Amino acid sequence: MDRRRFLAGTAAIVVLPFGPASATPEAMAEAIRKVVGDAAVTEGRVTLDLPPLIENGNTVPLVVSVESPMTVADHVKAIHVFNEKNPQPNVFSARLSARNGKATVGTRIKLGDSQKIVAIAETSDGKFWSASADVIVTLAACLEEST
Amino acid sequence: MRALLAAVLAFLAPAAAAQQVVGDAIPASLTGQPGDAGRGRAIVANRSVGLCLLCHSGPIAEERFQGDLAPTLAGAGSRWSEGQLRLRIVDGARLNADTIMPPYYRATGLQQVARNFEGKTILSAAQVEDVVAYLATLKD
Amino acid sequence: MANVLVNAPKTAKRGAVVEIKALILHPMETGFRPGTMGKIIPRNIIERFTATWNDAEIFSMDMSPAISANPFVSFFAMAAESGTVRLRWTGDEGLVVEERVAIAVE
Amino acid sequence: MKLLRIAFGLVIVFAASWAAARVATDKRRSGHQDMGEALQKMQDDDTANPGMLFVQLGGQFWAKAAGAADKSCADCHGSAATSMKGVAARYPAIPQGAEAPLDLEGRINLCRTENQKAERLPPESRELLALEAYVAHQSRGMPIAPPADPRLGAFRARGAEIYRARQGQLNLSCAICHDDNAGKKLAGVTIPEAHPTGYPIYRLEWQALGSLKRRLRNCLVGIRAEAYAYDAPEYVMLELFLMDRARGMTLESPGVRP
Repeated sequence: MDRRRFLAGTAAIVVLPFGPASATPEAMAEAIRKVVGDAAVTEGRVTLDLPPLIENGNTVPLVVSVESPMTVADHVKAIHVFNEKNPQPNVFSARLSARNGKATVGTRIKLGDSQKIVAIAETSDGKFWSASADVIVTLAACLEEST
Repeated sequence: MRALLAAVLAFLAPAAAAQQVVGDAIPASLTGQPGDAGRGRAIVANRSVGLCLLCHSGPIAEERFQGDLAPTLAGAGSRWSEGQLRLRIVDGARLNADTIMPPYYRATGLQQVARNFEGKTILSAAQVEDVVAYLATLKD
Repeated sequence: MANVLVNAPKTAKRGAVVEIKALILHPMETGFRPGTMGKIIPRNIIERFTATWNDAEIFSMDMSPAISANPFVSFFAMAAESGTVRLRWTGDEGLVVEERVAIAVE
Repeated sequence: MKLLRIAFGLVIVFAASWAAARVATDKRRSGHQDMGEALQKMQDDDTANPGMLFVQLGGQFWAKAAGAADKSCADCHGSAATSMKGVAARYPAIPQGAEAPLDLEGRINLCRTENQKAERLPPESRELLALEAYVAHQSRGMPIAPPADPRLGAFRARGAEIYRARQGQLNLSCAICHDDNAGKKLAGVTIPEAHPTGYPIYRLEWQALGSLKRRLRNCLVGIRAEAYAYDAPEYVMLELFLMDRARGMTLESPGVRP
């Protein structure tokens, strides 16, 4: 919370994409368990493309790609993204099929602070694959008052 | 003439005795009391109270992204006496008219000040003393 | 005035994999943020984005408040046959926005 | 006719090489160059630049009739692609019959009250920003080219004075940060040179499009200065100075900035 206060001291409440509530690494682990159940999650096949350092946490571009032939017999069924410090651990869940041809999804996310992001892909054989990345969010300096 | 006198008096009044400048220093505490270095560290680290780390870096490891517009605060206590630090914080312009250091304990002679800060100093006398006490501990 | 920007190729070779990108004007208010006077601004987000190709669903995304304002989504689709790609955003405050683009498959 | 075309072609060639030579020695940096690759890409790709949502919206407003005159912008100006090309690159300017300069949004509002017989659009309103973005977008890629109007000189000089004047409780001037310390880090942020090359900008901090005026107000609040009223002439004078300072730099509207 202190991290993103601003020069004039009046904007702390408006700057943060989120309020003081916060997810934790445990909450993220719990959210992941809800998606994967008892299945093992193997690191690999997933690429999580995020800038390592971003000037503003409000809009962080993110692309998840999964190595897969994307055929009816062998494809990615879902891509889930989680974070450990925003108020809620879930970022998004995308459903895919062989119709996508390519298992790549892009969007932009909010990060209240520097933190770890985890992407998990579920393949059509019921297996789970993952990748994670750490993002550093630069502290803002001159921001505006609440308007 | 009377208005001018009044203005001068108003300027000197709040801490006239305490702000006695001797050479390049204000030797006496603004409050008559020594400051608290622990509280001073917290003020320096706070980006909306002390604002120091926006421009300076300093040995405050937990605060990432420190500024580089001004010299590091590390070693400030070796380079300057408490009195010298005090004058530089109170109103660095008295030593160098071109300084970018904001005047932390001067509320006059400023232009276009936001209404909610009008007539107020950036730090209180006690806060200045706390910061002086903290910076004095930063020896090389 | 609903406002979306969709980018998809007008034509594609049969079997080609094409990228579809979509932007929509929306605040994605998290429901965690105090506004003026410290009162929490009520949540107003897009909860779901779906894409169909000739009415068959080809992609969907469940969104959380962690998706940025004016959401951007990009995904790929196999151009199997000519038709209409329909993109649909639904969410809080009864939001339903639809946009269609035609892709001719040669 | 053919001769004219050749002459015109030569002028273009000379202008281009002159511009290229100038760019080679020009050390000025747009805020675009100070951004990370991810944000540069966000601005450069029209299908990813959120500012383009507002450009599109502006195009809809451009064609929509408004006011007692029941006229749209297009009714008088036709296609913005031709009639508005270069306009944003030369504003602020003094409109015909007026005495004082107006910024682009002031000019749009003048058109509303004079020609459309409509209400002024409020500052920072979606419709005003969208129209401004739409008009500014027609000049994208063009060099900033303030007009030679000698009447602007005094206003510009006043803008320069404001730019260099210390203000606020922190007693800082625009010039202290954006001239003397540009490129250095204020907290974690690289201080830009403050060239208004991309306005209106989609600022990630705002999660919305905003005007140069809004950005100038941010700076004033940052140094704890009282921001001028929204309709104050100070903003136009500052913009006149800043646009002259950025003369020749490429207009990027709608820019993306952190």
